[in-house]
Amino acid sequence: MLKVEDLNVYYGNIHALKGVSLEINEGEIVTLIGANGAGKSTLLKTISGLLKPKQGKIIFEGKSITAKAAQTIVKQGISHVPEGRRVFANMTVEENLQLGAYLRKDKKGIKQDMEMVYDLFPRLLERLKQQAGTLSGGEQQMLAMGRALMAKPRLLLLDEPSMGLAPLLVKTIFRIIEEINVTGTTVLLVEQNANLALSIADRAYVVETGRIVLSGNAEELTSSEKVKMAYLGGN
Amino acid sequence: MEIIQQLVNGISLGSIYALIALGYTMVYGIVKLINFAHGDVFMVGSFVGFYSITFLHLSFFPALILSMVACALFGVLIERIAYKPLRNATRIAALITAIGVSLLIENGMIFFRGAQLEAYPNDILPTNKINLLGVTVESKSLLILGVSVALMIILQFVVHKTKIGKAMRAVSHDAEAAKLMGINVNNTISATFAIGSSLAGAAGVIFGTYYYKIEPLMGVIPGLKAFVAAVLGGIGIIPGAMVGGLLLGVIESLVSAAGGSLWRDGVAFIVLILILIFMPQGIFGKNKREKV
Amino acid sequence: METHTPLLKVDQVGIRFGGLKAVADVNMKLYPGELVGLIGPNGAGKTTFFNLLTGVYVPTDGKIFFKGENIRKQPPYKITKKGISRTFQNIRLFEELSVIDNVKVAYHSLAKHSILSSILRLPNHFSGEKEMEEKALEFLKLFNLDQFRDDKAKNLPYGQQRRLEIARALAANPELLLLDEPAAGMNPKETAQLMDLIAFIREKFNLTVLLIEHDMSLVMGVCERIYVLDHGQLIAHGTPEEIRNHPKVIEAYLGEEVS
Amino acid sequence: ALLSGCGSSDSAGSNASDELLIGANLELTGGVASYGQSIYEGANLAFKEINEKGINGKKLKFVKYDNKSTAEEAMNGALKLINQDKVLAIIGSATSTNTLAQVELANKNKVPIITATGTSPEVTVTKGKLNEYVFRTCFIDPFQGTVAANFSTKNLSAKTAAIYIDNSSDYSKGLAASFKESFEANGGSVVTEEAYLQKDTDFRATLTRIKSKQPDFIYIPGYYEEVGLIVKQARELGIDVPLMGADGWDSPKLLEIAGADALTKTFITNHYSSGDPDVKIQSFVEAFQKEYKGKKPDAFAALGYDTAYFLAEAIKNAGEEVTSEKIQQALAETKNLQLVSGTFTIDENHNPIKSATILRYEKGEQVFETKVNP
Amino acid sequence: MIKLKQTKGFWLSILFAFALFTIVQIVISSALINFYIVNIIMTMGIYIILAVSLHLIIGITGQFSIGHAGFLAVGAYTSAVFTMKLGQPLLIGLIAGGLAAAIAGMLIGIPSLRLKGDYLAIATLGFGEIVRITFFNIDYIGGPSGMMVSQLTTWPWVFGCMLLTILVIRNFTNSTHGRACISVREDEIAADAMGINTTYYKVVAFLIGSFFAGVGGALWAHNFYIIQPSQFGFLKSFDILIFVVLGGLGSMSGAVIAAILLTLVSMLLTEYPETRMVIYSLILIITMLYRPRGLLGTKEVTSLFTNRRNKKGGPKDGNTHTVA
Ligand SMILES: Nc1ncnc2c1ncn2[C@@H]1O[C@H](COP(=O)(O)OP(=O)(O)OP(=O)(O)O)[C@@H](O)[C@H]1O
Ligand SMILES: Nc1ncnc2c1ncn2[C@@H]1O[C@H](COP(=O)(O)OP(=O)(O)OP(=O)(O)O)[C@@H](O)[C@H]1O
Ligand SMILES: CC(C)C[C@H](N)C(=O)O
Ligand SMILES: [Mg+2]
Ligand SMILES: [Mg+2]
Repeated sequence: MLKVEDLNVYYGNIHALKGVSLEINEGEIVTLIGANGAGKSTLLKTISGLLKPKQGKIIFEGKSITAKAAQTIVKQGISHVPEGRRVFANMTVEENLQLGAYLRKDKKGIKQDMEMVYDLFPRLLERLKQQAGTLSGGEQQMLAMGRALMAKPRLLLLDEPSMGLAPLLVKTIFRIIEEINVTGTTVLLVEQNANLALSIADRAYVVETGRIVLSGNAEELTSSEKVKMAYLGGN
Repeated sequence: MEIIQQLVNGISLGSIYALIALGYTMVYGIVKLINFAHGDVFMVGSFVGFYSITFLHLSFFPALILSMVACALFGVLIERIAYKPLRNATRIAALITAIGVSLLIENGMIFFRGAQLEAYPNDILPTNKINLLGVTVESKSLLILGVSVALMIILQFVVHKTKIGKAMRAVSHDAEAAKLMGINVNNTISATFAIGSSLAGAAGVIFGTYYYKIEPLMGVIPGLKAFVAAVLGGIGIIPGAMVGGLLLGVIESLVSAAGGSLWRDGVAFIVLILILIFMPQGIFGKNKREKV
Repeated sequence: METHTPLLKVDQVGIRFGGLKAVADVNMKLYPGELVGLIGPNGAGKTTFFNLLTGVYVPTDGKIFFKGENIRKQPPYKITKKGISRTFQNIRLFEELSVIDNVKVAYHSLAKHSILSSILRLPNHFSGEKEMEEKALEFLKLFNLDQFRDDKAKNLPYGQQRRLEIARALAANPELLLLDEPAAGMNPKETAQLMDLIAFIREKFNLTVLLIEHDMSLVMGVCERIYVLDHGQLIAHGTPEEIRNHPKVIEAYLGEEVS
Repeated sequence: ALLSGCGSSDSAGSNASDELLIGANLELTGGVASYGQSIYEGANLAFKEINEKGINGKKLKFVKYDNKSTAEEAMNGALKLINQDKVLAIIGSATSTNTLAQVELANKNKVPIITATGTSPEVTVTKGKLNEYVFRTCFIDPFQGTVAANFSTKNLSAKTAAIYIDNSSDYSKGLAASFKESFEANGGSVVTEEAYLQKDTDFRATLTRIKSKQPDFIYIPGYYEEVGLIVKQARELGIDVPLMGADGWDSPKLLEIAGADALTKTFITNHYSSGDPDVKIQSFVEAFQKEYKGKKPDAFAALGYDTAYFLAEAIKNAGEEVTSEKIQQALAETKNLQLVSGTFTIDENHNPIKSATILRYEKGEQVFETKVNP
Repeated sequence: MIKLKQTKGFWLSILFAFALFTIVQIVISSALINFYIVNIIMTMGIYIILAVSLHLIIGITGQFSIGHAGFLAVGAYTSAVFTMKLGQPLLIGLIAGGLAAAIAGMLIGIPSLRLKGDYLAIATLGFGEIVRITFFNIDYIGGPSGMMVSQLTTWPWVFGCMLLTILVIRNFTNSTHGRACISVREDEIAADAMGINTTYYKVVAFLIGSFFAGVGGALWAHNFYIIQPSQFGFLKSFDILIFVVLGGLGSMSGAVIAAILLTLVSMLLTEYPETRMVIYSLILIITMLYRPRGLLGTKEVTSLFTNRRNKKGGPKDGNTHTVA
């Protein structure tokens, strides 16, 4: 479904991604793990068009989306939930969701998807008229995900959805990720909480200083000594 | 009676401040840039209106529309050339560029047509005086107030109820996240400048018909006053600009009415500073404490 | 432990933002040398509570005693000088300053040379600056940050920035250190390293530590006592074991199957 | 670059060549540009005529500097003209304030400055002390103000007056003072004195205040840019008493701004009238119109023209070896020189003694009303 | 070692300064250049004083003040009153001008304790205008038409004040007090939490900055024969602001260089009055577009010559610590 080949990305003269290649198949949950500053967020941003690669190709469903503008990529069916939630704080929950469907014209479909989002996140329905900035961290994360779903993506990019969330919320969020996936959305998930990420993922890639150093199916990696040492802590 | 007359004077003056302030506040609200060139766009608008009335023999409303369109294009041009490359630079760099653009427009205008003033024809609008219990209200004053209020309502509607308005607000809060919604950030910002600048254009033409005299540096003081008005009302807030403008106009009139015309601007700035000290976000601004 | 006088005593403290009671009627006692956790759902008021302790916000009600003195209404810099120092949930370094200068800023209150002697470059300016430089460098070595001494803080990798923030907070010479989610954005391995670091500094500097964290492995692993906030109110308080099994905490925060 | 910039004009006094450098430091742009441009046009015409014959075999060369209607720039201009261009004399700025800014430079460097139109007495005599190197071609304000006061009491039978002053201008303040003195001496009373500042655009509030005092007459000694707006706004507010001003009103821009209707029942004191049948005046008007495509010379053009001749005469009398000092002497000694705006005899305060003209606006045209001798 | 290095640099710069002074003085007294040029050189010096003083407030302490012309005006008028009305010598005028401006600086420092960013900017701009309007209305000093002031400013005065300004502000900046100011600029809340009395340092920065602006104003007044309130409008504040930003916010040598360059540009352009301001504004815009962080960024000129301590262990590629 998504194919990334030999991607090189720079911030000024900082070489953040050094020849990254990966692949995601329809219906999968794929996770990227790696230390702080490894380049995970950079990769997601490049896929969603926020950053332009210096070199390399990104192919989505057979079509090249390399260096396309972010809004065209959204249209193609990729939604990105950025690190740190980034909800529009001075707008209501409802307006945030409407913005998610910014490019869509099918009023009926939008309405249906709205209902679908409310089903997934009943909390949001309760808070429809509340300013997004006043939501708790977990609620904001739900909103960010709901908003991304409003674009009706076939591929959802999630950047550290558990960051700063209480354990209870982390669980809820991960449950929802699985639900979303079951309803037919492919997911690329970036997580620091590697244990948890691997527990719901089909496959995983390990990123270190801008390179993919390891990949494989989730169970394999969970039991890999190297990964345990580096990312999963002592336990 | 005199006091009512003075209020009427103040409201007319204030409506013009408000009209300029609306554009100021709009641009600031979305891109957080103090667009010092806004007053000069107002000046350009005034000249476009003047030329379309004297050379193209247009009447008031067509001239107004023409000037609004011209200013919209001009505003977009300025944004694309001078501000867009600096979108990721520091705020102060953008501010200095805005000052540069302001100087360029003023002096470019002087370069091309000279510094001499021009006077709007006296008969563009019928000057009817309405006498109410000794208070003279010119029909023009009513028109100005009407146009300002109407434009404010339209603007408020556009920003809060339309799709492009939502896009603007989204961009203002987080441009990158807005991109992820499929919003074309560049176009949205251009639209903001187009709308803001067209308001300045409208203000320019109205100013010309009300005060007659126009010249290349005419935008400096009203631009500054309008900015003050926008800050008074809470910068970025559309009704705030309106209220701030009217308030400033009325304050100035009352100070002059009390015989303090030489202190008029001084009092305006003192009010500004006092309001900022006691309501740091302006009258309508929400007091946002920085969340730590 | 209950025998000594508490280092920090928080008495019915609360703050309101408009209609919202972000923190309400909180009582807390911290004794010298303790390592205490503060947990609770997002938006419970934990960070706000830190802001109250450090004077960033002035409590609308209640009293805060530090070493027996009521510090409510004191400005933050005075509170810091009295011995409470903190890190921030979102890292707040002096980005354009070098790593060593970040630490020197925290030493500022120890400076013996006045503005005038700096301007006139009197001998005591040089000796004062030299002393600060030496102290700061010593500190950086302790945190393994000396290799970065002249780099701008913003150019450090994220993990090192967190470290630097802790180092900077310690340079202000606190008796009570407040850490706000120090492990946020760290993977389990890094979190484990952080736990060691916290234990180490507590020993070394003879500190009392209050720690906000969502990572239960960290909180349960190092804290001796834990307070739980929800909707601005304390809902529980006890040892890690007690908290883990506290029904209210499970309901509001931990969720059913606690690992 | 700094040092090379000055090497070029090192030939001091420039009497080495057969060109005599004369500076012009004028309001060519900015708030009162109309004055400076008129003076320049007048002087330029005179220079052309003078250079046809030459002065003692030499020609005059004009170095012009635009002071943008500000005192700061006027000072800079004098500094540059004197030190860098090394001119022999300067035709100073149009307004009193801008000329005053150059007074100390003129005295210190001993380079004469002649203002064509700076009417404030302070220009030549500052704080009771004569400025040796400063001269003027026009009458002074105490005279102008008195003429206006007498006219308003006698011809307009005004008993009460309001004065509306441009507080940024020494000229306006001086005129107001002398008007008030004479008006009160004539038995009238000044009901209110109000003030504005240059660049103001909204005068309605103050005019409303003046209106409520119900004066018979309003004296507005300002410059055309603001006066145009004041007259217009006063009429719009329903103030229909006679309005009067001084030479500062004389600009075609006044009519454009205020419009012909608003200008009915307004009067000014001025230096001359292009409608005056005097032959000297008419031949000047003709020459001017020929040079400038039919444009009518206003009073400032006439004074600019006269200033150039005044200066040329002094240069001629200064002899072969012209220096700034000699020109100064010759200027001070000028007697009975017949020029367009009158006969020049320079008094001990460096002022010529001249008559004033009163003009009335009718359908936008200036109409000659009377001439008043000192 | 640091001390040694610093003192060495110190003596070097003193030597350089002395040389500069003497050369210019010789050129002036041997009449190689005329007074117009001398005046421009002095203007340049005054602008340097103004730029450096604003640099302390904006560049170092991060207080976005755009009312600097207000301090300039206070200094100019106060000193002119002392010399012209009270018959005091220039030195007294300079000191009085500086002190009066410093008091004004305290006053404006106070609202700055509550306001931030653009709001502070507009408040300071308003303050500058209030100062101007106040002078407009004081007849004792000539009201709007201003005050004649004798030309007393000479190159040694300008140079001395300039050197003093640079030394004081440099010494202040390169000390724990300067670092405290920078920490306020970088993050006020964190500075507070590190025990920095942010209020105090903001006021100190305003105080020192406005003192020197006042001294600059005093020199200004005695260099231009006439002072009028209209000279001190917000456009003058912008001019000074432009020096500071164009040079590179936070770089003192940048501010100095920008002041010199822009005065030169402005002088050279007087030959082309019609296009002067057009070119000036274009230069401004183009510089900002191509160097948005100013000519020098935050660096100082000296750092271009001296090799900073060797750059080993730069963090750019250094994620090595995380993964074994
Ligand atoms: N805007 C930027 N400018 C310069 N460098 C950047 C920028 N954003 C990221 N980097 C650098 O690029 C590298 C990769 O960063 P990235 O944010 O992709 O890491 P990450 O794996 O997402 O880490 P984290 O777990 O902290 O989110 C890091 O070295 C980082 O310092
Ligand atoms: N300055 C402020 N103005 C208004 N509301 C505030 C302010 N600061 C905090 N709040 C509100 O107070 C509540 C508590 O916030 P706080 O940041 O203390 O939560 P927290 O427990 O630290 O949460 P998290 O775990 O997500 O960091 C929230 O609802 C927040 O929106
Ligand atoms: C040009 C004139 C109107 C100037 C006026 N007489 C003055 O002295 O300022
Ligand atoms: Mg990331
Ligand atoms: Mg928190």
